[in-house]
Amino acid sequence: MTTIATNPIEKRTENRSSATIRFAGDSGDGMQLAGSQFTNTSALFGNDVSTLPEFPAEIRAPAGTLAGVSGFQINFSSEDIFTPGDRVDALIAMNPAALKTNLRDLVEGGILIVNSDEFNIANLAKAKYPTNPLETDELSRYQVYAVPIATHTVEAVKDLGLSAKEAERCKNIYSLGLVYWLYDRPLEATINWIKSKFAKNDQIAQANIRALQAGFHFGETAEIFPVRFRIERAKLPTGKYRNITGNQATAMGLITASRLCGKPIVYASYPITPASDILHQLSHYKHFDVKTIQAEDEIAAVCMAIGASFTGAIGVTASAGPGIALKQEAVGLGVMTELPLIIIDVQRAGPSTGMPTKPEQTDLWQAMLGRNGECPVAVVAAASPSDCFQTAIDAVRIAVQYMTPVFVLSDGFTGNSAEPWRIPKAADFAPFPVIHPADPTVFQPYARDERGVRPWAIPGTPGLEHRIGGIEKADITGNISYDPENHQHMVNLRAAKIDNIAREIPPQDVYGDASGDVLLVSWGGTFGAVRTACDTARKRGQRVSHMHMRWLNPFPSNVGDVLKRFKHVVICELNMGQLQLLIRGRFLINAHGLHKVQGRPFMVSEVLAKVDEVSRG
Amino acid sequence: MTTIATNPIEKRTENRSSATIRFAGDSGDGMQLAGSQFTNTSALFGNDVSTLPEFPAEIRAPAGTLAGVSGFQINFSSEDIFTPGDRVDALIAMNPAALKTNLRDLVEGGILIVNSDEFNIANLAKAKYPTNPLETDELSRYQVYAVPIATHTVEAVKDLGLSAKEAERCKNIYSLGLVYWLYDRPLEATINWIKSKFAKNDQIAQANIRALQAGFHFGETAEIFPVRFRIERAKLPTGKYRNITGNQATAMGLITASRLCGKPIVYASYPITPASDILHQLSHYKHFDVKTIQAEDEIAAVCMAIGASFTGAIGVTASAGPGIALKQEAVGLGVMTELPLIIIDVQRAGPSTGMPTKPEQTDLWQAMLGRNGECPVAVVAAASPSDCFQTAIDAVRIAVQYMTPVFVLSDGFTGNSAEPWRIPKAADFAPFPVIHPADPTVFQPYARDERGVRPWAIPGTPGLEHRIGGIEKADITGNISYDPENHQHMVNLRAAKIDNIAREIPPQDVYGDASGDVLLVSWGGTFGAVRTACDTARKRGQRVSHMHMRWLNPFPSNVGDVLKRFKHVVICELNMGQLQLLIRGRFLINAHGLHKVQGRPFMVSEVLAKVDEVSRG
Amino acid sequence: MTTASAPLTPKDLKSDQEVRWCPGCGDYSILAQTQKVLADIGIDRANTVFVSGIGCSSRFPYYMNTYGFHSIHGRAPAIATGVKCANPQLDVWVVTGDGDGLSIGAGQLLHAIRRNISLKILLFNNRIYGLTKGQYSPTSEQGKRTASTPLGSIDPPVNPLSFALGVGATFVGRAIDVDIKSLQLVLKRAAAHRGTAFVEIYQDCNVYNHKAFEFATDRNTKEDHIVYLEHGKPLIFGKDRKKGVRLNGFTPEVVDLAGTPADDLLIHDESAHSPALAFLLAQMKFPSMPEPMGVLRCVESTTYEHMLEDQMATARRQSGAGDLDKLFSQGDTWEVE
Amino acid sequence: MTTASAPLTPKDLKSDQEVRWCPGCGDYSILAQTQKVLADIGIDRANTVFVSGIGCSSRFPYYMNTYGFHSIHGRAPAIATGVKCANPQLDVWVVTGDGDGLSIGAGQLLHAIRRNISLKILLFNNRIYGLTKGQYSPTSEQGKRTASTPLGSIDPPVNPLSFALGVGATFVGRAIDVDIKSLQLVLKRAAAHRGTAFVEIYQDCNVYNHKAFEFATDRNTKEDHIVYLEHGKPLIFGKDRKKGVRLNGFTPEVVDLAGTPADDLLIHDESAHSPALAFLLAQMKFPSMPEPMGVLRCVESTTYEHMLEDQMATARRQSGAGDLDKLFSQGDTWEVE
Ligand SMILES: Cc1ncc(C[n+]2csc(CCOP(=O)(O)OP(=O)(O)O)c2C)c(N)n1
Ligand SMILES: Cc1ncc(C[n+]2csc(CCOP(=O)(O)OP(=O)(O)O)c2C)c(N)n1
Ligand code: SF4
Ligand code: SF4
Ligand SMILES: [Mg+2]
Ligand SMILES: [Mg+2]
Repeated sequence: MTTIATNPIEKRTENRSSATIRFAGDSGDGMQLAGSQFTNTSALFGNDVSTLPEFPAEIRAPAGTLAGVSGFQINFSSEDIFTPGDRVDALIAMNPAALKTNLRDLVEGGILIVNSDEFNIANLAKAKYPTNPLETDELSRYQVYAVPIATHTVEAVKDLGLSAKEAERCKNIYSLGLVYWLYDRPLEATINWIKSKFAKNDQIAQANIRALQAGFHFGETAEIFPVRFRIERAKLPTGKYRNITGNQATAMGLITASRLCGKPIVYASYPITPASDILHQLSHYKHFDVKTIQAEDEIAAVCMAIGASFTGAIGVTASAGPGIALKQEAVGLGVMTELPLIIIDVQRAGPSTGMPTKPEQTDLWQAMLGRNGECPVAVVAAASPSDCFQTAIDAVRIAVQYMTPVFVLSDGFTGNSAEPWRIPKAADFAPFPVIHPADPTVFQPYARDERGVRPWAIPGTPGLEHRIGGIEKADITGNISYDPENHQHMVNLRAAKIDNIAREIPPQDVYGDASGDVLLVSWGGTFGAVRTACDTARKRGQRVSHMHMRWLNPFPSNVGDVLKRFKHVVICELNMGQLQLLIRGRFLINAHGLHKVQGRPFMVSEVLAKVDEVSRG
Repeated sequence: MTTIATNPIEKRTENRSSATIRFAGDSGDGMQLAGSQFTNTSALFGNDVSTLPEFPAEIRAPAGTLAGVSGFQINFSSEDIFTPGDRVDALIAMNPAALKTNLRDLVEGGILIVNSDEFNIANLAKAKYPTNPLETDELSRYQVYAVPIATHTVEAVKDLGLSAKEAERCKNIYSLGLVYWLYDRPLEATINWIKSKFAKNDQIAQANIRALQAGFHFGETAEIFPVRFRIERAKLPTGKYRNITGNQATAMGLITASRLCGKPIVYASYPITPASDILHQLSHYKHFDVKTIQAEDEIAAVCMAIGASFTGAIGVTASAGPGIALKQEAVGLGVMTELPLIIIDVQRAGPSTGMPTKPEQTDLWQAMLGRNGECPVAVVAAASPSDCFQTAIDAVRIAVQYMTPVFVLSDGFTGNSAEPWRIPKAADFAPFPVIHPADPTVFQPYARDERGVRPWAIPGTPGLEHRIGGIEKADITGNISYDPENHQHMVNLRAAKIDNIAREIPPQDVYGDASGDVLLVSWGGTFGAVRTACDTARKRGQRVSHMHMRWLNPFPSNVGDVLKRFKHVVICELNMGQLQLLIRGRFLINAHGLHKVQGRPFMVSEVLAKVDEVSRG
Repeated sequence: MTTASAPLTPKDLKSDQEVRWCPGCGDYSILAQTQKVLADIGIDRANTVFVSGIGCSSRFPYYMNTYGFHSIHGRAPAIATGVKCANPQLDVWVVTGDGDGLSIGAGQLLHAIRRNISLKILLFNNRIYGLTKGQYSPTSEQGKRTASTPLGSIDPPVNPLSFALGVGATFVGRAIDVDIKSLQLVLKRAAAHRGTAFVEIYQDCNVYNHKAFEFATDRNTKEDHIVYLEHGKPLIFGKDRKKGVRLNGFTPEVVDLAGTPADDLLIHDESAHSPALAFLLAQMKFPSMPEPMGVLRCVESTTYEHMLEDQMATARRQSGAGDLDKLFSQGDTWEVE
Repeated sequence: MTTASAPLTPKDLKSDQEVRWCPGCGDYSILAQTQKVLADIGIDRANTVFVSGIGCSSRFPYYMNTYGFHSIHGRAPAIATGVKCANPQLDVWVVTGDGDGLSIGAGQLLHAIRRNISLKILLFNNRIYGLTKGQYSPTSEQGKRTASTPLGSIDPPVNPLSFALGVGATFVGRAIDVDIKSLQLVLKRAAAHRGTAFVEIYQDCNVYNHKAFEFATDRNTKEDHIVYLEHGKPLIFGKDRKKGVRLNGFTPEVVDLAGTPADDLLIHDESAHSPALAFLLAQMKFPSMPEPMGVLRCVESTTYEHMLEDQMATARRQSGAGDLDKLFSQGDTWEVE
């Protein structure tokens, strides 16, 4: 194994089109911070960037344990990228536990920087290492750099008068500096960030800056790294950019939609991982006419949203799997009363409590089919963090224009990871103003327009007083009705209304050729891995195309046609075949499935392997 | 139109193989009672019998209104029958509202007996009749007998000293007597019933007996009915019989299952139409070791059942659509903790509150697919009221043998209507005793046997102390685990366990030929109409067979083979295609659907029409 | 409260829907009194919303010619909270039952009350589940034999008023369906209250629990069994107003006015700082004590909707009306050229 | 309560699972005291079940070497009710949090308490949602700034003890995570109670709501801010036990013992017939009053499980052990030959 070499080694800089690195350490080690700084710096530098943060399930698992490891992976590139990368080219492991849980994702021959200070007996035991891996040959397949990061850090800041603890806390910034050197990144952005973040504590600010520089200089001078790498700027569309997480984008999309239709948002929800952040975000935007209510539970939350919608606001609620289950009875009320309502499901691994911090796409059935009675709603899914923005706008538009609950499917990965977002201009979005009825002489609560949509008459309007509820309604009048034919008629009308939404959404597009050997189908957050796999396969000469489905209900009207033009169809989803069943049942084609429920996104290689498998036949 | 003829008419008795009649009146008129007496008498007489009670949605809708009409339909026959009949041969309408809401179900030329006393202006107005239909020709297509039933009744009992109100109350029994005459039934059973029912009030008993006889004699002597009908005894399997409703049968099935496996029942539920009766029934059987708890809501109910199952009882809960929706989060907990749990869904018309008193089969998706995460459970459906008995036993057996939640699907029609049940002998059922583990040296909470089932270790057992919960479990140990591969493994194990149940259930059988033109597929309460239609079609010479599916999850292993042997497959369900989607998606066959959501069972004629439609191509 | 200009009659508040309770149901009287009171105070129909859950009582909104929402079982307080938050100008009433409000909906009721959001919540307590045909409810007396409890129920009942006081209600009242005068009075007071007003109404379900409140409605005896509360007045009751309630330590007891100095009697104070007095009154139960009717508690406290609007205004004041372009550009940004 | 023969040590009650609360979390102390108390009273591990919902506090069962069920959010009281009904011999403990128990689970908690089923319910009140990273909870003080309320929360808090008393609790206690002696005492009393025992435990969440209870834990000042209740004893507190609580009408007030006759002080009566005194104590809040610690209320009343078993026995006595063949043949039957 390699330890710090004392012999000078000649330095080279190699160009790469992209690299994937991961910071991993104890949850107290500040890995999320190091990761986001690296992300920002790379984005500012001009790379395309995609990230994957991984948190431990516990708030503060005991230091040094396997359960307490926190990680942050960044894929940065000179080309368009859609995933945070399958495996990492460089891993920074701040302690034995981080090494243990992350090593398997390091490519063979990859760079492994470990904080050797932490490889003591106590920590090795906590990580369940019987022997010190730095002292055996178990790491021989990697380029291992054992750096006493803590010692170096403390050394670097020693004359600033910090306590030992405070000094050591800068070690994440030291390792960031080291990795900046390794990938030839400028320090400037992070230095500025440190200055503003610790504006009130110059001592700490100085310490962090020193640590950053020390790390960088160690790379430069210690002469242990034979090469450094350069990833050039990507050719991205011009414009102003920022990083955005999916949950932020959802919040902003809701606010934008509210402006576009001229109706305020009432957002009621009950905290739950990984959806809580949308509530946190929105609670800052009261000046955008957003009222946020932290409800006593999910049932109350969705009911508050329904009450608000009845009153002319856009009622929105969000949760994850178990909380969505609780909302379903009330979603049914939304269907029967035909009110606009947005239900956001930031999916996580289930069943039951499952693995709350891990993403999955296992709530599609629940969203589409999980209610009593014939109870159709519109369902749309976000493809990426930034896509959550447009998805939220689309959902609100359909909800108010079709007077229907709309499910928005996101997931823990899409919701929490960040990607660069080209900042749009507010003026570029087409408004979709809502008009409430006001004329009592022609008003009927359940009369319908040509799209099958009933009027949204709201309390406060003189002369339109009316009553709605969850019992079957008579057509036109909306009075209670137990009439058999009326019930069939109303079930049909509600179904037809949802089907009509297909008129409003763009036809399904296909990436690649319109026909071929393999059609890869994705929905929601699996977009990135599947798109990347499609690109790779096409470069290899395979006749592969990609159909990413944004609307899951209704399907765009041409989906059946698209499917028929391919020899093989593979539906890639982080579940055991939920969209697959719907597509097979609807179109009677033998669609294959690529399934995974491991609380992690697809790897591109997994998709490619499946392409090869079905192509072989 | 026909009124009471004064000219004597020659009387004939005609033989019929079956007849369908309906008593309809105000909900205060005692129609349910008349109907059940007619049922009992016919069953005792030896006919096969099938009934359809229909209640108004309101507890006591205002007298005389359309909303207040209550009906009871009886199909009785000298042959095996499976449905209460599509349309009625004779309708007894006690007031204008009853006439209005029931007339369309009377066959052309059918017998219509109306209580002319109630056809006054006030009642006609309440029934929204602009003119008295007895005085126009709107009833000309029927044999109308306008009988002043109330007057006759009061007259018949006048010397017994009853109040006018009390006297008039016997009018349902008078009409029963009249119909007894019409169908040549003995009075004896009803007289005995009256005597025991009013044992404490001889005056009322006498009055009812007199009314019964007066009705009968009116038929005999008034010489207005040209014919009466005789329906001979059916050739039923020998044995002792009783009438049973689906909800009664479910209750008894649960009790029987409890005995067979040697575990007590803890039944926790929250009242809801049409499931409450199971709670009512079971609350009488404490001496069978059944504990019933009326919970504060559905969530508490299912959680109490889960707690009881953890403790070694059979936890059972029941509800209808909206309540089942509320239980889903906890059902997921049952799946994750792999505990036996029975969830009974007595389906009613939805979505939302829908039409609570009306049956539907629209909760199949909810039961199979309506939870967060990959969350499979076993699903079984009862074909008829008496079949609820065996269904409950099967559900409990699978639940304890496979340590899994089992959904039992019934519906408002199956649950509330009655049919004759050949009383089994307790000794005829095979026990399936449960053995709890006791040996601490080999115990692992999530170790599995060859069927993939974990042990049911219960509190109170020394040395087996362990903890379970809703977070993903590590294989074997059952400890909390966030390991990616473990999660995939556990999802697979849970799915495989449910699939393994297919080993335990009989292969799918087919009624009729094993191949042919049309395979009619039914599940749950649509059995009867489909079986009858199949018989009829076969008699007509059509190559039609019938596959009734008892297990919806897992499917019996040969279902795919069966389906492939028919040119056309028609899935008949009281929904808009729920099983249809599952079958199409699984087997990729172009299964047609016969769909109906009108809060009513299929009519045989509807099924036959569909057979003709698909046969034509 | 919003008031309209045209004088309103109870008839104006009747919707076109046929009332479908059982003949003799106590709900009829409550409906009539509500229509009377709301007409009297001259509400604006367009600005009034009735929200209910599920149960016989919850059919109420259909019969009111205002906006109405017959929602799902137990959730009316949450729906109504959404309505009120979306438009605080509206007068929002909630109608619930003892099952709807205290069984499945207890969580929602609790949180509406503790938020002190201006909903007027009427809980029709008939001590039974009416709509589902007569199972015992959370307010049914222990030992009640019903369809689901042939041997008698075993759960001790919940006292709705104690519950409401326990979770911080700012207005708590009680009335009886057929006691028209006091029912009107309590409804009027509830309508005027800012914050959550919680009113329990004893209601006769004449099909499944007839005469559950006979002690409080029987002409001959009722005056001995209930005491009308008046703020600042001593608790005096009985046919000839010859009985009073006095405190013995923490235990209220009935005394004969003849032998008791007037000062000894318990004086009602609906606006006491602590809810302890109201709590003690709420605990008085027939037959040992007369049951209190009227307003047990009424205190001023900032309402939820007021604070919500206040925060909205503050945010607007501090940050100006939100600017989307600014929002989009928050945080670190960079240009790609 | 079931007791085992072998003497038990707290260590016997530790499971093999790593404890995963944040370092410094108050939950550690509660766990240790629970293990100590249960060892002291010599429970039978095999007959003991801990049930919890979801939250940091709800991880508790994993660390107890007894039977345990970490269920779903808010529903532990219902799961535990199922456990206790299925086997009344078991000692059943419920661990819940202020969010788990008073927010999503308020309905279940209410009904467990009102049933008086023998569950020992420990509500770890840290006045915050810990597990979901620090949103305000139903017990958070108004105006609390959290992740979800940057301008401060606007809901008035629920007082868990008043709530429990309002719905008829037969045992209500309060203790503090780090106040080992009184915590042990309350736990012991709860363990011994027949019926539902409800215990609120002030718990420090040192990550999201550190020092929320400093007033009650700070060595220097705590004795002036809390009063330990003792049955039959006057309420005396303060560093030198020089202060007392006296009633002024219905309002409790703090007095200097020096100037007050001993008889004037409020005497604690945990078994008072009426819960009004306990309610009044529960309302005493820092800073105006010392907060009561210990047992506020403890009265005997028939338990739910007792009545349930009683009905089971009665049914068996009256009808004999059920006979399936008889059951099948109930009602009208007929023979087909
Ligand atoms: C989720 C759900 N569970 C159960 C029911 C059935 N249900 C309707 S009303 C009711 C109770 C009614 O009692 P209460 O609230 O006291 O009203 P009342 O009919 O007595 O006025 C029940 C259990 C339902 N409609 N929805
Ligand atoms: C149905 C459901 N909704 C929401 C959550 C998310 N959740 C888990 S714990 C919790 C609140 C925890 O607060 P508390 O009960 O006070 O426990 P603490 O963590 O403070 O000990 C929430 C909202 C969940 N797990 N399930
Ligand atoms: S059942 Fe009772 S509460 Fe319901 S309408 Fe009839 S009388 Fe009223
Ligand atoms: S977040 Fe708070 S309550 Fe949760 S473990 Fe950490 S310190 Fe304890
Ligand atoms: Mg009621
Ligand atoms: Mg908490």
